[in-house]
Amino acid sequence: MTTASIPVLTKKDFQTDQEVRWCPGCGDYAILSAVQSVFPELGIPREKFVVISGIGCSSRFPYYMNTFGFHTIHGRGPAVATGVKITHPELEVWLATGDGDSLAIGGNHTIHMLRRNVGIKVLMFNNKIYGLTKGQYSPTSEFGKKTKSTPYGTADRPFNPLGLVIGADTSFVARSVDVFQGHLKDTLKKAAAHKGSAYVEILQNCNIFNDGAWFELTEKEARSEHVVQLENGKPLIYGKNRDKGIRLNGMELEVVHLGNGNGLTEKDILVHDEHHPNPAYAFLLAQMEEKPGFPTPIGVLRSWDRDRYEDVMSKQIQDVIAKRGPGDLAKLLSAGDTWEVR
Amino acid sequence: MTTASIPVLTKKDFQTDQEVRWCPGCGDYAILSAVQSVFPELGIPREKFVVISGIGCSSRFPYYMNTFGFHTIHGRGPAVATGVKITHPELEVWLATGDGDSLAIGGNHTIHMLRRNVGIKVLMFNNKIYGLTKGQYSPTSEFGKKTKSTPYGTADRPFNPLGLVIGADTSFVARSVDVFQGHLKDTLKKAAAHKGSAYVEILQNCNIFNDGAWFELTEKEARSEHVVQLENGKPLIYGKNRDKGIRLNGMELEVVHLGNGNGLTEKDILVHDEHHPNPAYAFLLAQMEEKPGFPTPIGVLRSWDRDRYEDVMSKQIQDVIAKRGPGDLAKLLSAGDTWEVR
Amino acid sequence: MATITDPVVRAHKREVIEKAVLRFCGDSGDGMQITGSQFTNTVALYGNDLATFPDYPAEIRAPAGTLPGVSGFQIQFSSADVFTPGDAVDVLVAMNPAALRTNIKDLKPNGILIVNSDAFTDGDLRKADLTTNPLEDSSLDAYRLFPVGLERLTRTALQDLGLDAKSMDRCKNFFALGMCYWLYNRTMDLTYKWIEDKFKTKALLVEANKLAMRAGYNYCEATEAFQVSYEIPPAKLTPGTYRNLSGNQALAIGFVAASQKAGLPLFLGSYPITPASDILHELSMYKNFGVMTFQAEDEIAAITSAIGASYSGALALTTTSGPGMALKTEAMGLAVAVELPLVICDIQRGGPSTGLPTKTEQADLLQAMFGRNSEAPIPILAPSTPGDCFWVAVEACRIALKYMVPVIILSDGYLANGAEPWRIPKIDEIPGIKVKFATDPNGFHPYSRDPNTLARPWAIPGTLGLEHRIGGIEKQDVTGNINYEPLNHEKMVRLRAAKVEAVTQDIPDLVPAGDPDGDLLIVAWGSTYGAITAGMKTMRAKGHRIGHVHLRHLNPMARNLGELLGRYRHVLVPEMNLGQLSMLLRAKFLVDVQGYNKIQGQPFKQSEIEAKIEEILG
Amino acid sequence: MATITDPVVRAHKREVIEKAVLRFCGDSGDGMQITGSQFTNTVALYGNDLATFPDYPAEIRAPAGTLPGVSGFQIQFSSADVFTPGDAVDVLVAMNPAALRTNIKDLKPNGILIVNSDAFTDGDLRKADLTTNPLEDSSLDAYRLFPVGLERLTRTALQDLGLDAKSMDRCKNFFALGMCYWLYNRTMDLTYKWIEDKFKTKALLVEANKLAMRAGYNYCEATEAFQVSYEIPPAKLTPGTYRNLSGNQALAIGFVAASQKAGLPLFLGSYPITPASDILHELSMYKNFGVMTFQAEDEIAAITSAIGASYSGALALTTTSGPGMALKTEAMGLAVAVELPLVICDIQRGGPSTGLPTKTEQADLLQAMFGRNSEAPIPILAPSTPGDCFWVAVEACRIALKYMVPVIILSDGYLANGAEPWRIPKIDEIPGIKVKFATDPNGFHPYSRDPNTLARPWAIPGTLGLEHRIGGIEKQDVTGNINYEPLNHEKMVRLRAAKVEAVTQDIPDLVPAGDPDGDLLIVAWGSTYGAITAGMKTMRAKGHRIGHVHLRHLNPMARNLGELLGRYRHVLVPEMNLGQLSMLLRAKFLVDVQGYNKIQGQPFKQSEIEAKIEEILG
Ligand SMILES: Cc1ncc(C[n+]2csc(CCOP(=O)(O)OP(=O)(O)O)c2C)c(N)n1
Ligand SMILES: Cc1ncc(C[n+]2csc(CCOP(=O)(O)OP(=O)(O)O)c2C)c(N)n1
Ligand code: SF4
Ligand code: SF4
Ligand SMILES: [Mg+2]
Ligand SMILES: [Mg+2]
Repeated sequence: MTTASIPVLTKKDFQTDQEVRWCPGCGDYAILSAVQSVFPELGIPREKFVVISGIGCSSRFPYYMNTFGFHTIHGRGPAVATGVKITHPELEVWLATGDGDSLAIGGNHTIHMLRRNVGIKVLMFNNKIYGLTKGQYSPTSEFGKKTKSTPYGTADRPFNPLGLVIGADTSFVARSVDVFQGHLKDTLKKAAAHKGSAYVEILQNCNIFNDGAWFELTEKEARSEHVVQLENGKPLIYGKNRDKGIRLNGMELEVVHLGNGNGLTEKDILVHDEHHPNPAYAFLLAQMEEKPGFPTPIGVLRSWDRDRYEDVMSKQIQDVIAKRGPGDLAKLLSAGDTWEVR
Repeated sequence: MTTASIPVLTKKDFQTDQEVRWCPGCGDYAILSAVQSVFPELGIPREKFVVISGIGCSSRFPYYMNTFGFHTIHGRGPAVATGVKITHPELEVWLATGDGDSLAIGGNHTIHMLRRNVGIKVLMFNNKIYGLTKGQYSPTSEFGKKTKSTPYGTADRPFNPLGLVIGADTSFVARSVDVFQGHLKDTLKKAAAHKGSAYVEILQNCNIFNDGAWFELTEKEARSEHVVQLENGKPLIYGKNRDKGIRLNGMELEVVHLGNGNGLTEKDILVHDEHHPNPAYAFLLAQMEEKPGFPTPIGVLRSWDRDRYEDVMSKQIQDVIAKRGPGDLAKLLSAGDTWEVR
Repeated sequence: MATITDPVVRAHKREVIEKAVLRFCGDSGDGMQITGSQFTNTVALYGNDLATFPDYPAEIRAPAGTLPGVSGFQIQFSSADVFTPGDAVDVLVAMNPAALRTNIKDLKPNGILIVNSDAFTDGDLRKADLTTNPLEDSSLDAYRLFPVGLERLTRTALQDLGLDAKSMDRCKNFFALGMCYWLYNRTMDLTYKWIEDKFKTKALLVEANKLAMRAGYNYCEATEAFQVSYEIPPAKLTPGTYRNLSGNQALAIGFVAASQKAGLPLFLGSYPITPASDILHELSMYKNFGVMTFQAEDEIAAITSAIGASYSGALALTTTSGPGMALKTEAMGLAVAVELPLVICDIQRGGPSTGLPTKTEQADLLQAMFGRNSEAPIPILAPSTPGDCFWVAVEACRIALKYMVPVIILSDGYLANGAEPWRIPKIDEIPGIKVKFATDPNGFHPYSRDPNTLARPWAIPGTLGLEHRIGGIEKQDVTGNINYEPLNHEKMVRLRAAKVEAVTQDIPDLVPAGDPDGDLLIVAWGSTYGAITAGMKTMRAKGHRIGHVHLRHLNPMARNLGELLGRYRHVLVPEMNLGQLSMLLRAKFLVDVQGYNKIQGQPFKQSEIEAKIEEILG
Repeated sequence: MATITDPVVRAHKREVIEKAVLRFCGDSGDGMQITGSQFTNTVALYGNDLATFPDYPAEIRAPAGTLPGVSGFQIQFSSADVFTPGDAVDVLVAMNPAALRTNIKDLKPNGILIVNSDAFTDGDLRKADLTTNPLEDSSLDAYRLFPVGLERLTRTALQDLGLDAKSMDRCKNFFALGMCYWLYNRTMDLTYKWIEDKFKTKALLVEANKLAMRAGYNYCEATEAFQVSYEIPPAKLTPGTYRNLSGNQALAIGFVAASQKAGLPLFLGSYPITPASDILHELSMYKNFGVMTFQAEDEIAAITSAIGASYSGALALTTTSGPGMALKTEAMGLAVAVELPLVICDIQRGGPSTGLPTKTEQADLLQAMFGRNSEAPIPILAPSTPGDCFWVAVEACRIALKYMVPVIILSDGYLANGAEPWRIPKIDEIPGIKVKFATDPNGFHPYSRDPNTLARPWAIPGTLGLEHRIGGIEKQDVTGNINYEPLNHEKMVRLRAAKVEAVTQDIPDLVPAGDPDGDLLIVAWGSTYGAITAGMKTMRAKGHRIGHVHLRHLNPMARNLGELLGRYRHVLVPEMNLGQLSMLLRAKFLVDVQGYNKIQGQPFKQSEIEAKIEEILG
C-alpha cells in the first residue's frame, strides 16, 4: 500500500499550468474549484487519481487537474475509464462529462458502466445544452425549447437523468449545483467514499448558450422554496421558514404545509433513507423535479453497496490462480493432443 | 384514409415463402405465430405494416412476415424505425429485437426512441443469451452465469429491462411469454392499440444455448406460483388456488397469503392501475422479479398517453406552412441581401 | 432617438485601386466574426467580387486577451475576379496585443495597421506573453501604424446613453468597422439596418452600436487620420442577381432545391459537430418546405434514421465531419447493400481524432473511398467554392436518386465558413430530378434492375401489393432473398461496383483551365480551387504552359482524365493531406504525379502554389 | 458397461497412397463439424500433414434437410506437405439429399460416395428440391456409390441400450466416422477418449456413441463393403512436438505468449461477432495467466476499454470482424493520436454490411489502411496459415509495444476455423519483448521521443511525479499541450506517419519462394498462401520460372519489395477482394500488376491458381 506515507496535499497541487479556457462566468469554474479542493482531502496520493472525460466544454476538465488525465472522444469516457479501472482497481478514477456527452452519444456506455457498478465517479455537468458546439439542444433540454437546432422548439421530452440511471440500477446517485460550493464539496466527498459507481448530476450554468437554466434554484430569493436538501435520516422539509415538507401518500409524493393549522407536523413528513433497499424509492424522489409545485431534491438520492465489476473479475483471476497455480506458458502451448515427429 | 375499404386479412396473408430458419423448438416460432395471427385482427391494410429489426436470431423475424420488412444492422433498428415513422407517421411500425440487439449494442437508440415516444412497437425477445453468435452472455443474463464467453461466470448484474425502459419514461411497458399464446396475443393487441412507443419484453426460450431459462415460469406445475398476471383494476392475486397476493406497504411490496386465517382478504391487495400517473408505480412492479419469493408480473405494467415525437414534428411543419404558406424556392434562393449586376 | 445620417463627405484625397485585403482580429469576445461579415455584406452589395476567411479557436471563448483566444476574419474584395481571401493583408485591425502578435506577420510592408491602443496595459501585454509594448518599441516601424483609443473614443461617443462601461466597450468593434467603411468609402446603411433588426427589442443597444460605428467613421473624417481613402469599383461579374453565400448555407439551400425538384420531402438526420452544424441549423428553419430535421442521439442514429427515411421515400441526408464520418461507416455499408439513395456530407476538419475542430483539411478522401468493411463503393463529389456547394448538393441528390446509391459530399471547414458572391440561378437553371416509385405488383422484384443505371426499384412502405423484405445480408440478385451462394456473391459484389461505375455516363469530360497541353497539369479537388486558379494565372502570365483540372467527381472520375494526364510534362496534385488523391491517380493511371501536401489546418496561399510551380518548371 | 476393443483387423487389400481428401457433409444438426474434427485429430496424431476447411451456414440451424441448412467439413491429409484442404474430394460422406446435392460436384470421378440411404424419403427429397431420387436415377453413375442405412444400422447397434429413437439417430455420425476410420486404417482410441470426457456425466451416451462408431468400423470389416482400405504413412515434418491448431486458437495463445514475454497483463475488450468470437472464448479461459476479458456492450466500448487498459499499462487487445471493425474506426484514430500500444484483430468475413458472416473474404485491407478520419496511419500484419497466426500475434504485440502504436492484424474466416499441424516452439524460440515504463520525473515529457522508434514514453497512472494529460486534440510535440499552430500540426502529422514508416527497420527483406527472377512474381497476403504455394509448385514443375512473396507486413511493406517487382516479366496478385493489395502496389511502385480477384466467400482452389498462371504464361 503506497498510502503508507501520503504527502499533505493542497488545492494548488491539483492545479495545472494550462490556462483555463472556459467562458468568463461559466459554471464549470465553480465545479473545478470544488473538485480541486476536495481531492486533497481524500487522503489519496495524487498519482493515484485519474480524471477521464469525453468531449465538450465540461470534458476539458482533465486539462485543468494536475493528476493523470485523459481527454478521450465524445461519449466514450465511461468505456475508457472501465478499461483503466479493470486493469488497476486501486486507482481513483473520476469521469467528467456533460449532458450531451453522457446522455446523448454516451448514453449506452454510461448505463452499462453503472449497471456493472465499476468503481468510477461520474461528474455530469448538466447545463441542458450543447455548449462546445454552440447551443444545440441536449437530451436534458426542456420540451419545446428553442435552440439553434430547434428554432421552433424541441419535439421530445428530456430524460430525467437520475431516473434513467436509477433504472440502470446505479448504486450511488446524487445531485448538486455548481454555485452551492459547500453542498457540492460535501456531495463529492460522499461520492468519493462510495465503493461502486457514483453518478453525480451537477446543475451547471452555461451563461453563453443557456444562461439562467437553473435560475429558479440558484437565485437567492427563490432558492429555499425550490430546493429540498436530502439528508439521510432527516425529514424532507424545506422553505425559507422550513414550513413545507414532502409526504408519502400511497405511491405518490405530495407537498404539505406545516404548522398552518392543518395539524400536520414533522412526523408526517417523509424521512429520507438513502440506503433504502428498493431503488423505487430513489426513483420516486427523482420524479419530483418533473412535478409542478415540487422542489428539486439535491443531495444523495441513493447509496447502496454491491459488488464492483473489477473486484469480481480480479477475484475470479486470483481464485483460478490459487486453484491451478499461475499459468505455465510451455504447458499452454503444448495443451491438448500432441505428437512427436523425429 | 386508405382504411376505407380493408380487405379481410388472415394469418396466411402474413406468412412469407421463405423457409423459417430457426432451430427446431425455438421459442421464436411461437412469437412469430402470435404476431401473424394478431396483425390481421388490427384492421390495418397489410401494406401499412413495416417490420424492422437489427441482427440476431430474433431479428430474422421480418423475413417471415409478409409485410414491408427491413433487416438492418446490429442494434440500430430503433433509429431506422424512427426515420420511417417520422417520414410516414401513418405507417404501423414494429421492431423485432433481442436482449443483445436491444440492450447491448442498441441500448442507447432504444432509450432515446422510447424517451421521444416515437410510435413504434418493440418486441424484445429476451432469451438471456446471444443466440446467433452461439451462446455468449447478454445484458439480461443472470449474475454469475457461465457461458462461452464467461467460463467462470459473469461479473456483472443484468439489466432489469423493464426497469430500464421505465427509467427512460416509456409510455407503454409490458411483458409476456413465448408459450403463453393467449396472453401474448392479448398483450400484442394492447401494444398495437397504444399510440406512442410500446416496449414489450417477451420471455423466449433458446433451447440450444440457454434452454430452460424461463422454466420456472413456463413449466405447467410451478407456473401459477411464479407468475402474477397484471390486469387493470384487478388485485394482484396469484397462486394455483389464487391464495397469494401482493400488498403495498409504504414503499415496499410484500407477498401475503389470503384466507389462511391471517385475516387478510382481497381488499388488502394492491389493485393494478396501468394508467398510474407516476412511473414509480410501474418501476416498483418491475422490481418484483428481482426479489426472491416474488412472482414475475406479466401483462401491461404501464400505459400512459403523451405526445408522439412524429406528431409534434409534423404539427410544427403544418403550423409553419399555415402561417407562412408553403415554401417558395425562388424566394429561398434570393433570401437576404441581394444586388443586381448588369 | 437621435436620427443618424452619414456625415457630408468632406473633400479629401481618394485613390481608386483594384483590390484590397482587410483583416479584423481580436479576442473571441470582440465580435470579429460579426464585424467581418458586416463589412463583407456591404462590399458585396456594392458589387465587388470577394472571398472571405473566418478563422477562430475551438474553444467557445478562450480566456480574454490570450493568444489561443484570438479570432480573425479576412476578406479580399476587388473590381476584378477574386479567387482567394488573399495571402498578405493591406489593412490589419488588431483589437489587442495577442491579436496583433499572432497576425502582424501577414501584414504587407507599409500596410495600414489600426490598433486599439486602450488594450495595451502591462496586464494585456502579459496575457500575450509580451515583455515590451510593440506600440512603443520600434517593432512596428515597417507599417503605417494608427493607434486608436477604441474604448476611450467609443465611451465618449456613447456617454449620453447611460450605458455601463462594459456595454459601451462591447460596441468598440463597430467603431473600428466605421473607420474601415470610411477608409473604403462605403455606406453604413446596410449595417445600420442589420443593427436595427438584430437588437430590435433593445432600442438602447441599437442606438449605441449605430453611434459607435458612426463615431468611427466621423473620427477618420474629422481627424483625417488617414490622408487618403480608397475606392474599389464594382466587379464585372456575369450579369444577374447576386447574394453573398457561405458553403454551408449553399449546401442547405441546395438540398432544399433538390427536394423541390424531385418532389420529395427532405429528411436530415444529424448530430451536431463543428464545422457541419450550421447545415442542421439552416435546414431546421425551412419547415415550410416540409423539411424534417432530426437531431439524433449520435452519428450512427443520424445516418440510420436517414436510411429509414430513404427506405420510406424521403430524400434523405446526413451531415457530419471527420469523427462523425468514422462512426457512420458501418451504416454506409448497409446503405450500399440495400441500395437506397442517401446523401452523406462530410465537412472535413483537421485530424486525426478530435484534431483541430475549427481548422480545415482534406484528409477524409480515402476514408470516403474505402472506410467501410468489404467492397462497398460509393460515389464521391467535392465542391470547389462556397457557391459551388449549392450545385454539388443538387448533383449529389440527383445521382443518389437516379442510381439508388448513397453519395458522399466532401466539403471542408474553409468552404463551409468562407463566403463569396453567388449568382442566384433561375429555377429552371437547376436540373430537374426524375423520381419514380414502384407501384405495379406485376412482376415486381426488389432487386430487379434498370439496364442503364442498374438501379433497383424504389418500392416504399404503404404501396399496395409491393410488400417485400430487404437487409444487409447478401441477397440473391432480382429476388433479394437471402443467399450465400459463391457465384451469386461475386455477381452482387461486381454489380454494386458496376452501378457506381455507371455514374461516369453522367460526368462531362474534363476541360482543363488554362493551356490544353504543355508543361504542367494541376489536378486538384475541393477548396484548393481558388488558390490554384489565382496562382496558375500569374505563372501562365510568366509564359509557362499550364493546365488545371479540378475534380468535382472523385469517384468515379471523368472518362477522359487518363488521357489528359498524358498531355503535360508534369502533373502536380496540391492537397491539404499527405497525398490522397495522388495515390488514387497513381494507382488508376500509373502516372508519376507529384503531390504538394500542406497539412496545417490552413488553406493554400496563392504564393505557395506559385512557388511550387516555379520549383517544378524552374 | 461393455468394454470395447478394436476388432482384429482381418486380412483385406490395403493400398498405400500419398494423400486423400475427405469431406463430411450433412445437416447443421448432424454434427459434421464434430465428426470432421475428430477425424482430423486422429489423422494429425498419426503424423500426417493436413489442412481442413469447415464450411457452415450463418443460421444456427436452418430447417433440417434443406439446402441452406447444409454444413460441411473437409480435410486433406498426406504423407507429403499439405498446403490446402484440397480442390476435389476422394471420399464424400453425405448424410442427406440436400448435402448430396450441394456437394456432389466436388467429388472426383470414380470417387467414393457414402450416402445415408435412410434419409431419402420423398419428404427428404422434396426438402432438397429434388424430384427424382439420385440413388435410383443414374445421376451418380460416375462415382463409387455406397448407400448405407445409417439410421437403421445405428439403431440396431444400440438396440440394447434402451435409448429413444431420436437419441439413437443422433449417433449416426459416429457410425459414419467409424467407417472412415476403417477406410483409412486408423485407430479409434482418440475418439473413444474424446467421447468419454465429452459425455462424462452421461454414461449411456458414452456407450452409445462408442458402440455406433465401432459398429461403423465393424460394418466395413464384416461386409467388406470396400474391397480395399488405404494407408497414408506419416509425413516428414520438421522434427518436434506437434499439435493441431486453428487460426483463432493460435491467435489466442499467441497473445498470451506475448503478454508473458512482455511481462504485462493481457486485456481483451471485445464484442462477440462471427468469426472472431472464439478468440474471446479462448482467452476467457486463461484466467490463471491473469488475462482480463471484458465483453463490452458494443465494439466501440470494446476498443475504447482496451485503450483505457493500454493507457494504464496492460497489453491491450480488441478482436472483431468487418462490421465491428467499421465501428471501431473513430477510436482507432484516438489510439493513433495518443500514441498508445494496442492490437486490433479483424477476422475478415464476406461483406459488405452483414454480408456472409460465416464465409471468408479479404476485403478489409483498405478499410484497415484508410478507414479513419484524417491521416491516421497504422501498421498492418496478416497471417498466412492457421499456425502462422501464433507468430503474427506475437509480432503485432512486439511492434505495438516497441513503437507505441496501434497495430492491426488481418486474419479471415478461413484461417480462423481452418486447422493444421503446428510445431510447438520452445519458449526461447519466441522473441523477447522489452517494455520500459517511464518512472523518472526529471525532464519527463509525455510526447518526447525515442530517436530510433519515435515512440513516446509510456507513463502509466499511479507513477509518482508523472501526472500528465493526453487527448485526441492536436498537441504540441514533446509537451503534449493542446496546440492549434499550423506548423506544429504538420509536424505532428508527419511524425505519426514517420513512426509507422520506422517499423520497416524491423521487417526482413523478402526472399521469394521458387525462382528469384523470371516469368512471373506472385505477390499475395493472408490465407491465399496455401493455394498459391501448391499451385506454383505444379506450374514450376512444368518449367515456368515463378517466384512468390507473401506479405506478412502490409503496412509498412518490406524495403526490397519494389526491387523484387522488377525482376519478373509479370506480377500477379491473387486476392479474395476486388483488387485491394493490387491498388496499393500500383500506387506505391507504379507497376502494372495484374489482379486475380475471386470474391465468392470461398478460398482459392489450387487448380484456379494453376489455371491463372497458365493463362498468363501460356
Ligand atoms: C463523434 C463526435 N460527434 C460530435 C462531436 C461534436 N461535439 C463536441 S462536444 C458535443 C456536445 C457537448 O455537449 P455536452 O456534452 O453537454 O458538453 P458541454 O459543452 O455542454 O459542457 C458535440 C456534439 C464530436 N466532438 N465528436
Ligand atoms: C456490429 C455487429 N457486431 C456484432 C455482431 C454479431 N452479432 C450478431 S447477433 C448478436 C447478438 C444476438 O443476441 P440477441 O440480440 O439477444 O439475439 P438472439 O440471437 O439471442 O435472438 C451479435 C453479437 C454483428 N452482427 N454486428
Ligand atoms: S459555452 Fe457555456 S458551457 Fe461552454 S465554456 Fe462557455 S459558458 Fe461554459
Ligand atoms: S440459437 Fe436459440 S434463439 Fe437462435 S434460433 Fe436456435 S434456439 Fe432460437
Ligand atoms: Mg451540456
Ligand atoms: Mg438473445
